[in-house]
Order: sequence, then C-alpha cells, then structure tokens
Amino acid sequence: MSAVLAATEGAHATFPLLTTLVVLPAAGALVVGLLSKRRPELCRTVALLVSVLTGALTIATLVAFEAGGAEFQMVEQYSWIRDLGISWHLGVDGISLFLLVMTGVLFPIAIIGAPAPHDEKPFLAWLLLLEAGCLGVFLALDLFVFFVMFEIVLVPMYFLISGWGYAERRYASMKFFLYTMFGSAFMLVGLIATAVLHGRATGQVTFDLVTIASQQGEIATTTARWLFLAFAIAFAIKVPLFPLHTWLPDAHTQAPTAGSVILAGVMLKLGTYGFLRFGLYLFPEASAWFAPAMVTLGTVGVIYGAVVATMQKDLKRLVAYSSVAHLGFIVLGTFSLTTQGLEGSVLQMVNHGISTGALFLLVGMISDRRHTREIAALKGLQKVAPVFAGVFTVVMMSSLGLPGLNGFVGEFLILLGSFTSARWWSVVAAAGVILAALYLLWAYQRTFHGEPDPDNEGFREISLREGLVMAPLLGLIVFLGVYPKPVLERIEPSITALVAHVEGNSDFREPAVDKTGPAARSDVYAEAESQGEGHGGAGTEGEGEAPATDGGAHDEEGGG
Amino acid sequence: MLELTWLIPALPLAGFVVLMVLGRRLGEPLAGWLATAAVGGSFVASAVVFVGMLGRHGEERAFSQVLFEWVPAGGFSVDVGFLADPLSVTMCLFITGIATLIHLYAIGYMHGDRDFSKFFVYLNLFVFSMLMLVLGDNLLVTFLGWEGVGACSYFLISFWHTSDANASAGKKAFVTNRVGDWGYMVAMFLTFTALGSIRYVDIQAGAGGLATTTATAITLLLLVGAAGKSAQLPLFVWLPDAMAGPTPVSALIHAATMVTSGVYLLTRMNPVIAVGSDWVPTVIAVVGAATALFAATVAVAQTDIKKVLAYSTISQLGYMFLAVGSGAYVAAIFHMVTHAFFKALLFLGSGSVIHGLGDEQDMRRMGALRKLLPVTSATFIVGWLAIAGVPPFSGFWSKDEILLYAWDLSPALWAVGFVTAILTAFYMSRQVFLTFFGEARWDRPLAEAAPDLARERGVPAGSADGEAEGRPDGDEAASPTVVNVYESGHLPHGVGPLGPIQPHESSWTMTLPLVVLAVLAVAGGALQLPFTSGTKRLEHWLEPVVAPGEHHLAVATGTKWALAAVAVVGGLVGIAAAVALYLRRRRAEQPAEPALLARGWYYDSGLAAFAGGPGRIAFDTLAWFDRTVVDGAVNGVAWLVRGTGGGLRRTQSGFVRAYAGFVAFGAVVVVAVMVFRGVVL
Amino acid sequence: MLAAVSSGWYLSLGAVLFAMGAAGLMVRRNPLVMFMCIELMLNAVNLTFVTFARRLDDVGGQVVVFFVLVVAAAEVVVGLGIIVSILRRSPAATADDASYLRG
Amino acid sequence: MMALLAELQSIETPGVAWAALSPFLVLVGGATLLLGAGGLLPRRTKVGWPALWTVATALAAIVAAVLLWRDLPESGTRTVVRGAYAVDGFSLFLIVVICVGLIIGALLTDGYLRREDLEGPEPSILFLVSAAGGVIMASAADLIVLFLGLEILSIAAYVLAGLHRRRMRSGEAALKYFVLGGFSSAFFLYGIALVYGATGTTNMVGIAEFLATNRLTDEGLLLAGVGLMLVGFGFKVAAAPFHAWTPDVYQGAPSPVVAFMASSVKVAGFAGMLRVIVVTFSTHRLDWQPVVYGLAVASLVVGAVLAVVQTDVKRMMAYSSINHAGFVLVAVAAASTDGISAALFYLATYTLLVGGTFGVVTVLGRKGDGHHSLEDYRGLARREPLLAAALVVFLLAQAGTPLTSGFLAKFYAVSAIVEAGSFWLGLVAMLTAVVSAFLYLRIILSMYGGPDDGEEAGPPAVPARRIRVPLAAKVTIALALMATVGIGVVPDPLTRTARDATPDLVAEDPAPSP
Repeated sequence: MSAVLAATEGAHATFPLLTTLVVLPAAGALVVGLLSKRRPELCRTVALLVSVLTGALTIATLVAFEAGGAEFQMVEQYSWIRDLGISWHLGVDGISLFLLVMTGVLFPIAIIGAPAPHDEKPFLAWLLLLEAGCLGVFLALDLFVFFVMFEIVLVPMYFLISGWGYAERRYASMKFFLYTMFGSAFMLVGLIATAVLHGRATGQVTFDLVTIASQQGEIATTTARWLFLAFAIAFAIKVPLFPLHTWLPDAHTQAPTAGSVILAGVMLKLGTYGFLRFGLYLFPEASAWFAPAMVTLGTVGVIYGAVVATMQKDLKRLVAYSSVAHLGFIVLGTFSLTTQGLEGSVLQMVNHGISTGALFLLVGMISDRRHTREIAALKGLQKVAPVFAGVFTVVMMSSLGLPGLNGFVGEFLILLGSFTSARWWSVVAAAGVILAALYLLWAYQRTFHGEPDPDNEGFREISLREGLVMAPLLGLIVFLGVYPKPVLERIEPSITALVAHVEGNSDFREPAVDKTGPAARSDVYAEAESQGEGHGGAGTEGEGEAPATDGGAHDEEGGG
Repeated sequence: MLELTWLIPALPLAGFVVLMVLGRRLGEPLAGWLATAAVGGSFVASAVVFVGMLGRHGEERAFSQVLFEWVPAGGFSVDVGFLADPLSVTMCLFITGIATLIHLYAIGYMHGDRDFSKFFVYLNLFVFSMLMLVLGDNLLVTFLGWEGVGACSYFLISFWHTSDANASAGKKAFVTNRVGDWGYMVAMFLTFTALGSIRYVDIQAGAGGLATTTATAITLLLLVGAAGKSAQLPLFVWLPDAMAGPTPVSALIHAATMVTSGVYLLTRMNPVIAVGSDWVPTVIAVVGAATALFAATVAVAQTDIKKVLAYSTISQLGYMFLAVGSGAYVAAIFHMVTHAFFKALLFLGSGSVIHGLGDEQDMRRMGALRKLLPVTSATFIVGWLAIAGVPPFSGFWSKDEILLYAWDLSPALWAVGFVTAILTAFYMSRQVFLTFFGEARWDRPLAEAAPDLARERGVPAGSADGEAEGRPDGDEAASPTVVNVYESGHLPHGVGPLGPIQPHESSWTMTLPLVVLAVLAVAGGALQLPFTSGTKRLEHWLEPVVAPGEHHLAVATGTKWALAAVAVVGGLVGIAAAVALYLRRRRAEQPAEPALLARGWYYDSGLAAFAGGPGRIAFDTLAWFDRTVVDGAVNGVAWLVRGTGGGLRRTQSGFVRAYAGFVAFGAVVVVAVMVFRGVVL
Repeated sequence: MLAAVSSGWYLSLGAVLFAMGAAGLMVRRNPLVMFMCIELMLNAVNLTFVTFARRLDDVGGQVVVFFVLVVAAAEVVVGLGIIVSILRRSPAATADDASYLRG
Repeated sequence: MMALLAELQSIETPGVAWAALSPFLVLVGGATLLLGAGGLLPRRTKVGWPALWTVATALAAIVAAVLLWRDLPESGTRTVVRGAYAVDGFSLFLIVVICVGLIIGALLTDGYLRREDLEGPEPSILFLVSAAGGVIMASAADLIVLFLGLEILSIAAYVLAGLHRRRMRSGEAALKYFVLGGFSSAFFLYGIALVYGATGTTNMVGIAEFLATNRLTDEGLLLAGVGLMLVGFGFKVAAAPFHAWTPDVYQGAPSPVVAFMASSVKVAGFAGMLRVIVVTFSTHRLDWQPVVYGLAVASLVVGAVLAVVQTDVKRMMAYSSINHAGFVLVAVAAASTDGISAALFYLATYTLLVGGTFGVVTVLGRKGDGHHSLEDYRGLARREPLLAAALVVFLLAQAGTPLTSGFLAKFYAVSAIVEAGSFWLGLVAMLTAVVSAFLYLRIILSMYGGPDDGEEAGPPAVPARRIRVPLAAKVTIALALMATVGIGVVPDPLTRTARDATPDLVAEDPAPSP
C-alpha cells in the first residue's frame, strides 16, 4: 500500500500538523473544563486562544497544501487497533481542504460572535470539543476513525442544544441525537461489513479508506450497492436530505446562536462530505447506480425546502429550511458526477457555511435584541438600524445566489454540471433560484421594511464587536464571489481524479462537453489501484474505452 | 485607446466603493457630485473608446479585454472580460451619457432626502452593473450585470422602504425578474453543453454548427429572460409598480437602460436566433406586438403621470421586440436609443412636475402648468412629439423603420404596430393636455379640486383644512399609509398633498438635463436616416455585429413612403382625438376612461388573486404536509416505541408466579424449537 | 421376582413430577408450598439421573444425586430464611402480596 | 470430585493441582477466615475491615490468576481434578473480571452499609463466596461442577439481594430472585440430566469427544437438554424471556449488590454459556444458534423498548442491562472465536461500566436507598457537577458513544456477528441501541436539561445539602471512569488479551501419580 508507506514516512518526517488540528481543540476543551467556572473571562480567553490557534493551523494547512496535487497530502498514519487493521490515518486533499479552513474560521467567529447566555465554561468546552470532532471527520482517512468522529460530534451539539437552547430544546436535542444516531446505526453495520467483506476477499482485514477504495471490485457489485445504501442513510440524515430533514428545523430553531452557526455551517457538511468521500470514492459503481435517485432527492429538496421556507413564521426556522434547499443543491451537484457539479458542490459547501453561518449570527443578534424570532413581531428594522440591514442584505443576496457574491458561483457550477448529466433535474432545480428570492426577500420585507412599530423603535444598531465578527464573513462572501479561482484550482485536481475514479469503476461516463476532455486528467487513485486489482489503468489515461473495459469487467466479476 | 475599455465600468465601481465607505460623511450634495463625476468620467472613457474604434474598420472593431479568470472548472472556464464592439460601445455611450444627466438631475430631485448619499451609492452600482451587462464578453459576465441591475432596481424601487407599497413593488420586481433569469440560466447551460463555451466570440463562430432544435430552445429561453427584464407579456407586471421608486430611477432604470437589456441580449445572440427554426423570430415579434398594443391600451386610462409613462415604456419595448422579431436589429437598437432619449426626457419632466407639485403624481390634480413650469413643459412637449412619431423628431424615424420591417414580415403585425402608434399619440397627448393645459386643479384643496381622487385616497371631503398648519401636506390623519413618511423628504408613491399646492419650476440641475435630452430627442433621428445608404450610419456601424441575423428588406421605395405617410397620419389622428376629448371637454373630473383599461385588463390583479389564493394555499398545504406527514412519521415512530413499551410493561405484573410462567413458557418454546426445528424444517 | 419396568417409565415419571412441580409453583400462592414445588422438581431430576445411571450403568449419575440433595438442603436454609423474614413482617403474606415492584 | 467418589473402592486420591485452583482457593479461604474473624471484630469500626479484606482477597485471587496466565504458554491449557476444572486463558480472564466486579461491589457496599447502619462482615463473606462460585462456573469443565458453581454463586446472591433487612422491597426482591432462581436452576439441572442421558457423561471434554465421534440416532434428548441448559443460563444473564425478575430485583436490591449482580453474576452466567453451549456443543451449532438468535433479539428489543417508559433509574438500568445482555448474546450467536473474544471484551468493559454507574447511583440513592426516580436527578448538574459528569460518561458509554469502552464493546459484538454473516442481527442490535440511547439521554437531560418549560417554578429535587461521597465510592467511580475512557481510547491491550483468552477443551494432563 503505497499510501501507507507515504503516510508513515510523511508522519515521521514532518510535524504532525493534522493530528495537532484534532488534538489541539480537544485539549483546549479539557483545559477549559478544568478551569474554575467562577472565572468565565479566563475560560473565554483560553477558548478563544485555542480556537484562533486552530484556525491559524488550518490556514497553515492551506498554505502548506500544494495546489495541483490530487492525492492526499500531509498524510499521517499510526496504528490504532492492529488486529482489525484500524489506524489513525489522516490526510487532506482538495475536497477537504477548504472545509477544514471554513471550520477553522467559523469556530472563533461563533465563539466571539455568539457568547453563551449563561454557564460560559461548559459552553466553550463543548464548542471546542465539537471543533475537534468536525476537523476529525474532514481529516479521517480510516473508516473507523471517520465513524468515531462522525458520532462524537453529536455529544457536544446535544449538550449545546439541550443546555443553552430555547423553550423546546429538550425535544429538539433528543430528536437531533436519536435521528442522527439512527442513521449512524446503518452506517456502522455497513462500515463493518465493508471492512469484513474486503478483508475476506483480500485475506487481510483493514479499515483503511484509501486501501479499500483503491481495490475496487473486491466486493460484489450488488453487495456494494447495499453497503452504499447503509452509508447513504446516515449521510442523508446528516445532510439532511428530503424526506429525512425534519430534525433540522427543530434543532436549528432551538439551538443557541453559536450552535446554529456551527450546525448549519459545519455539521451539515459532514453529510455532504461523507457522500463525496464514502459514497463516490468508496463505492463509485454504487454511487453511479444510485445517482438518479439521489439527484431526484436533491432536486426535490431544493424546491420543497424553498416552498416550506416561504411559509415559515419563525425567522430561524425559515433559514433552517433554506438550508434544506441549499443542501439539496449540493447533493444534486455531487451526484451529477461531473467535474463542474462536484467542484460546485464542494465550493457550495464552503459558501453555505459562510453565508448561512452569517445569516444565523444575524438572526441571533435580532433575537438577542428583540427576544423573539417571530417575523410578525419584527417590522421596519431598516429604518432604525440601516447598517445592520445593509449587512443582512449582503448576506441575504449571497444566500439567494446573486452573481458577484459567493453563493452564485457554487450554485451556477452545480446547475451547469448537473445540466450536462441530469438535464431536467437541473432545469427544475434552477427554478429553486426563483423561490429563494421569494422567501428571502419576503422575509426581509416583513422584517426590515415598513414603519417600525414601538417595539422595534429601540432596535440597537450593529455594535462594533458584531461588526468585527461579520467583517471577515462579508469579506469572504465578496472575495469568493469575485475571485473563486484560487479555491477552485485547488479543488479541481481531486475532483477530476474522483470523477475518473467513478468512471473507471462504473459504466458512468461524464458527458464530454469540456474541450480539455478526460485525456488531460491525472488520476491519482491510479497508483493505488495498480497495487490493487491490477486495473491500474483505470483512469491514468482515462480515454473512453480503458475505463469502459475494466469497468465492465468489474460488473461481471461483481455480479457473479 | 480601446485598452481603456476596462475604465468604463471601473469608474462607477470606484464611485460606488468610495460612496459606500464615506458617502454619509460627504453628505449632500457632495456625494451626488462625486457620483455624477464618476459616471461622467465613464462617459468620457466610452467616448474615447468609441473614437478609437472609429479609427479601425469593419471586422477589427471587435476588441476583447480579459481582466482575470473568473470561474474555471474542468472544461468550463469563463473570464471577467470585456468585449468592446460597435454594439456594446453604442450601449455604453447612451447609457453613460443619459446616466450622467440623470445623476445630475437626481442631485436636485433627491435634495433633502435623508438617504441622499445612499441613493447615489445604488445609482453608481447600477451603472456599473449595467455596463458589465453590455460590456461582458460572455454570457456569464452579462448575467452578472443582468442580476446586478435587477438587484439595484430592487434596492431603488424600495428606496423609500418605510411604505409597504414600495417594499412590495421592489420585491415583485426582483422575483419577476428572477423568473426571467431562470430562462437565461438554462439558456446559458444549453449553450455551454452545445458549444463548450459561452463567450460571445465562440458563440458567433460556432452558432452555425448548432442543431436547429438547440438554437430554437436557446432562443426561446433567452426570450423568457428578456421578457422578464424588458417587461414583456406575460412578465411585465413589475414595471408599473416599479414606479414607486424615485423618478430619476424610473427614468434611468425603468425607461432608458435596464429594461432595454432584453433587447440587447437578443441582439447580441442574433447569430443563434438566425440558426433556430424560422417560426421563432415570429414568436418574438408577436410577443412584442401584443405587448405594445396591450400596454398602449392600458396607458390610455392611467391617471398617474408616471403610470402612463410606465405603460408607454412597456409599449415601446414591445416595438423593439417586434423589431428584433422582424430581424430589424439595427432598428431595434435605433429605437432603443431614441426611446432612451425621449422617454428619459418625459420621465424627468414628469419628475420635475411632481417635484414642483410637492410630490403630487395624479394628473387629476394638475392642469395648466404650462406657464408655471416653462422649461419643463417646453421640453416635455418635445418629448411628446417625439414619441408621438411626429416628423422630424427622433421617434418618428425609429418607429417608422420598425413598422417597415414589421410590414415586411407580415402586414398583420404592421397593423398592430400602427394601431399602437395611434394609441401612443393619443395617450401622450392626453397626458400633456391634462398636465400642462386645461384648467388648474391644484389651487384648491384636494377634496374640492378632485373629489373622486380624494375619495380614492380616503380623505373625507372637507377635511382639507390642512393648510392651516402651513405645510401643505400637514394633515397626517389623512391616510394610515402615510403616517410620518413626510420626514423622508418625499411622499411615497400614490400619496399627495391635501391642501392647495404652489407649483414651482425646478432648479437648474434638474432643468439642464431636460434641455439636453430635448435636443437629443429632436436630433436623435440623425443616427439613422432612411434616405441614402450613406445616412444609415447606425446600420453601417452595427453591421459586423448584427450581420448574421439582420433581415434584408425587399420593399419598394414607394411602399416605404406610403407606410411613412400613413404612420404620420395615424399619429395626427391620435393627437386630434386627444384634443377633442381632453381639451374641448371641460369636465375632466369625470373619468372618460373605461375601468377595464384603467385596471390594466385586470391582468395584474388577477395574478395577485391567484398568488394570494390558490398559490398561497398550495404553499401552505406543503408546509402542513411537512409538519404533519413527514415530521409526523418521525414522531409516529417514537410514539409507536413508547406505546409498545407501555403495552409490554403490563406483563411486568410483579407477581412471582407470572414470572415463573414466563420462564416455563420460554423453556417450552426453546425446547420445542431445539427439538422440532430439525423435524419441521 | 420383580416385574421388569422399562427405564422409559421412570423417565416419564420424572418428567411428570418435574412438570407437576413447575405447575405447582405457578398455581400455588403460599411461598412455602412454592418452595416445596422447587424441591419436587429437583427430586424429579434426581430420579431422572438415577434412571440414566442405571441405564448407562455408570455410577456417576447416582453420585450426582448426593450433590443435588446437598444443594437442595442449602437452598432450604436460605429460602426459609428469606421466607420467614417476609412472613415475620406480614404473617398472612402470600407470594402475590410481594408485588410492590412491578412495571 | 465425582470421579473421585467413583473411585472409592481403590483408595487412591486423584492428584489435585492446588496451584491450578489457587484463585478459587484464595477466595474461599478469604471467606472462611473472614467468617471466623467476623465474630471477633467490633461491628462498627472506623475503617471498613471486611471490605478491605475482601478487596485484598480479590486482588490476591487476581494475582494468582495472572500468574497462572503467565505460565500458560509452557504449562499449556489443561483440565485438572479428573477433568472437572479447566485452566485456560478463558477461565483466567473471566476470573479476573469476576474479581474486579467483586472489588467494585465490596467497595460500594462498605459506604452503603455505613449509611444504612448495617455494618458487619456478612455481606463481604457472601460476596466472596458468591464470587468463588462464579470462579467455579468460569472454569468448570464438568456440568455438575458447573451446577455447583451456579448454586454457590446464586445462593449467596439471594441473600445479598435481601441484605437490607428493614426494607420491604429488599425482602421482596430477595424472594423473587430466590424463587425464580431455584425454579430456573431446576430447569438447568434437568437439562444436565438429559444431556447426561444422551451422552453418558457430564464431563464436557467427554461430551465433546462423544459428539465428535458418535452420531446420535435420535438427538431429541440431547437437544432438549441443551435447550433447558440455555434456559438456565438465560435466566442468570437476564436474557428475555427469562428476564422478568431483573427489573424487580435490581430495583429492590441494595444498589451495590445490583452492581455485583449486573457484573460478576452476569459474567459467570455467560462464562458457563460460552463454555458449554458454544464450545462443548459446537458440533450442534446449527441447532442452538437460532435459539440464541431469538434470545438475543428478544433481549435487545425488550431491554430497549421497556426501558423507554420507566421513571426509576435503577429500573432503567435493569432494562438496559437486559439490552446489554442482548448484545453479548449477539456475540455468542456468532459462534466463532471472534464472537467469544467479543463477548469477553464486552463483559470486561461492561463490568467496569455498570460498576461505575451503580457507584454513582448508590451514592445518589442517599439514606434509605430510595431516591432513584428521574425527578430526584433533576438539576443534579448544578448541585453535584462531578458526580453528574461521571454519570454522563458512564451513560454515554453504555449508549455506545465512540472513544468509550462501551462503543468498542458494541463494535466488536456487531463485527463478530457481521463476520458470521448475519448483517440484520447487527442492524437490529444497533437500532435497539438507538432506542435505549433515549433513556440514557433522558437521565442526562434531567440532570443537565435544566427545568422543563412551565416547571420553572418547581424547586430542585436534590436538596442544597451536598451528598456525602464515601472515599471507597470515590475510588471506585474514578477507577471505573478511567477504565471506561482509557479502554475507549487505547483498546489494543484488552482486545489482544480477550483474543488470547479463547477457551479450548483438552483432556487432563498426565496426573502426578504418587
């Protein structure tokens, strides 16, 4: 396994940056937990320090990451449970890189921007633990490690919601935890089955993602489809994908602001990221096979989420449903299985994190000031707080995908990509753009326009601290909208490789609209594959037929 | 010199940024001057580019300039790049030119508004977006501008956001536009999948190779987009409401520039249209003609001075679509330019009137203003003659050419256009007479002057002793919608002072643009005179761009003259009718207009009724479905588990003997299974 | 001269006794009687053991019986202790009275 | 020993490998000594001598077991005392686990007795004896010895359940446990009888060899026997449908005793089940596997679903322990080496888990051992942050949250069954885990969730007076906590040990002839 070799050597040669990324916040959480609860300001400073440091480290990762490489970089691998071939295997590639950075950026912002209403110490500790978990998910290259991280994040979020949430928090937190755990149950079984079956085929059990993924065809095609389904259920719940989305509005509405920000900004991405990493990469054939269904669900989500959002009376709930719509876009792009679609959805994950995160921060500020999120109770805020309204407008515009702001680029690429492979779904989904304008502008009108009534007369203008919190987000919103190239060019190699991987292992072929064509692709999973079932050619020269032939070969061998 | 192209949008952008940062500090009027300067600068830049382009000839007149790569993804890649060619430069020239004038005008018009600087922030942003729209060298950059102008119009329509009417109008505009944008986006995707690029040069080059069906689809989708932006049937509904915005906005965005971008887009994509099925252009033409006629009929019955102009705009845009449909791209652009001149002029004129009357917009409250607003009235009359198609004013030439092409396509379309022309002349004359001639209806309190209007505004007759408070608009109890909106410096749309009004001519910043535009409205026709090929300057100028799609007339010169003459006569008939109805008749209070037309054929209200009725119900149903069915299922599971638990719980009776029973029972079952499994199975 | 009785009969008898014991435990409410039922079951098993021991002629089976008796004795001691401690609190207690713990 | 009696006519005693029996002997010896000394010591002492003594004895037993484990490689796994008593990794591993459970029980009991003024050596003695019985069960290689072990274990446990003389419930619990225990062991014994009848021996090695060599014409007798033995085991490990006693007894019995019952007694039960059913009757796997499947599913479902509607924490724990038993049964159902080691891992971790949990529960019970309703736990996080935090960790571990021992236990169990090819059982197990997660979260919620909507006014159930946490309890909880998290993060050592500790049946090694 070249991957492993590279890993170990990498791990020994250099400073274990990625491990630090996971350990540091966890340690921070521990430290905060040990501090005295009578000194909240100390807790705050420590927590802030840790989160900022972590953020800095993610930036460092971004810097250290060399663009143009599709393979996993800065890989670290240490054995964990030897008998089961489970190892602490971390790595970052174009897909996870920016999710990492986004996480690193969002957490400090959440900590500064949305302080705990009470009991700061545990609040901060939980937040840091949450950060460790989220980063772990994005970094994990081992099925077991991934699952551990994927599950562990539930606990802090559960406590954040149940401990600092609003009136219905108990119901919401319970629903959130159990619903997600329900999905994880399927994933765990699927995950074990994957490892076991792969082990049975190769005679050596391992939970290593790269190894299993690169040795396609060890698991019979039909079985692989079942396994994909098991994973898909977990991810679909996390995303959340219609019709498994109903935990989201409750969780969002009841969670404290910081919770909502992280929930929307980071945790929903665990699902979409999972689809990329453990759907397309681990089960390419099954992903291609299920793509129509997934694309349909995504499209339904887009329209459904938007329509339901329009009718919400609670501002936070509305934003929550808008997330359902946005995530629908991301799923659509992912399972369009085209370079544009996939790049778009990765970018859109980041964009959604920023925009919706910002949106929740703003809604949080509103409900802090007015102690209500009822749209009906708000009116004419623009008159009393024009700057606040301005900030809100920018974020709103980015959320409804106005060109020049970040939201548009991702959405556009997704629709473009899906248009090439799933035309009619894309056409329908594009209509979601109309609805987005409808529900957001309507909400904005009811909230900010009009003549403020007495209750809203005293609405406080945005404060300096709040301004400083929003500034970086606004900056990113504009920057990513105007100049997404640096992001895209780092994402692209991994995506093209992934598409080639899917093509190499299924009879799916990316519609060849693009002039550069498959020939230009450099497939990195290929080396690994050459070790594997000797269909190394899979994508190296991904000309039409090479993948076609051995893709077919797999189906036979798998089907039999 | 063409290298300066980037400067054209850059200057307004700079203005926007500067104003956004320290607009409030600059305050009035400095912010306004800065904005005007920015746009003026970009006009100069356009002029420079234009001159530079004149220096070249024919095919070298297409100059593209790439700033940076915007969205690279796999095989797809678009740059932020500009395409300076005759078409875009023409657009730039009249956009920046008119924009400069309107900025200048706005300094006067927005005087005293609490958001004075913000207004110019939006205005500059709009100009920037508009220039991106016309200069973009690919569909995506154009789309950037396309959506940008939409957003700006949203901001500006709901500029006086404290009144819900304005807010809704803005929202309506944006959402309706989005419907069009959907068409635009899909068209973009289709173009990409078909050609592998969305750069105009590639499209122009590759269009020939397109499959007919693809081209047809693209065209129709683009038509949807254009119809949204340019307020054509069936998506025009937002434009009349858009009049809620400040008048300069109406003049700039909703008359001169933004609304014409649909026409621009279709002209830009004419190579593709040319490839599509031959019935497609006809569809465009029909849409245009229908819109033109429809809007004209409605304009006839409006009493709001701006509403008339709004419907008139829609109608004129219909002409342009008719032109595009008949393959008369040059004529379309020609009319776009002349229309920009005289319609901007008319809007600004009406604005000046409104300004002079303390925000009164209803013509039933006007009349006999000729003396009091000399400049305004004079220029307004010029505009009137221009749009009425009276030679030699610019409107005559452009409209005449369109009708000519329409005739060549099908006499029926020409007929529609002709009738529209008559109506145009009629309603414009009506507006002029009601506003500037006849008897004064502003020197008395509202209740006496225009009882029906007073009734509409819910002002009880006699409550008009507002003038006692000195401020003519002192009576705040008048209408609940008006509660303390006065401090904004302007009354929201549809609200007017209740007491008598003292009309006054506007400041020079407002009248100067009027004069300039008046001159242009008169002379604009010179761009394209049908006499000799030498006088068809615009045609030669645009030749390289529109060549693929341009239709070549096969009409005898005699016919041309005949048609022109008929058109002129038609115009005069319209004016005459107006004279008869509105100058001779004294009793203008009694509305002579059928309610059907006044209400715009109930199209808008019907739409609203649908959206508010079935539409809303459908949405609510889905929300209900989400709550009860989807989420209900989840909670149902939980309920089921609890229920089962509660049921099983009863078995835990607490009696040892019962427990022993379980054990014994279990034992029997286990043994039975063990022993008989082999036997049974 | 004894009539030969096949071991099957003894086994059946054992089974029947065992079943009676079990049934008794389930129908009788007096803790002492229930307790006797358990003893009955154990002895039924003893009978079975002995029978098998005879059939296999292996002394082991018979030896088991002694162990079982010892165990039974031990159970008696503890069982009586518990029962008595309960009866002391409420003399007329039946097994069914001890049902505070339920649900 | 029965073999010994069988040899009476020729006076030659079989070699008794005292060393091999050392753990058992240590425990019994400890019990006897304590019994003797108990009378001499004053009942009320500052230091809890009996508890200390118990712990010491248990530690000694552990040491003995470890020493045996050490020289297993050379001495090899073997049976001693005429094949009645097996010494192999399996038995030694479980002996250690049982002794750990014993230590936990003893430490918790000390504080408990002081609180309830019930001081005295008796409980410790009973614990030691019961544990000794467990040790026998773990290493019995003869069905009769197994039965004896079972009875020694149980009879002591019956008494322990009724330890709290003044509490009616304690008595009721004891009665129920006793009656049903006797009832089920009768079944168990009958099973042994039938197997004996079918195979002609009660020695497991003998049985295995017999079944391996002979082919029975009519297996009815044998299978019925195995079935009845399953009933006996099922009762001891509290598997549905033989679980009915569990909630009542757990609720009524003194909390520390429950800790012991849930750990050591369960362990002993599974020890027997694994050795007898899985190993001895491995030839008839196809016959008993479906039954174990059934028991597993039933336990999983009953344990999860019934727990949801409970309001008494101890009762909840009882049901959750049924659910856990279900998980171990899943591992058993796998009927593979992996399955056995998974079961061992599960038992080991669960012992510590449940020990810690009941440690906290005991302390929270407060005088009278009666404050166990959810209401009593409300707002605990404010009053007793540390106790609450500890309980949270234990509960989350039981729910199977990663990075705790509980997760790995479930993980191994499911892997085993998946490897054995039945994904659906694994899925069912995990789904019931979700359901039972609800009740753990419910407890956590009542401690942390703060006041419900509306009940803001209600005064916190836990009084301002801080709860006294005896040192012993502190130590227990702390150790359990460390183990739970430690194993969760670094499972390798325990995993490997559990892997090496697989049982095997070997005939007696050449007895030392005089």
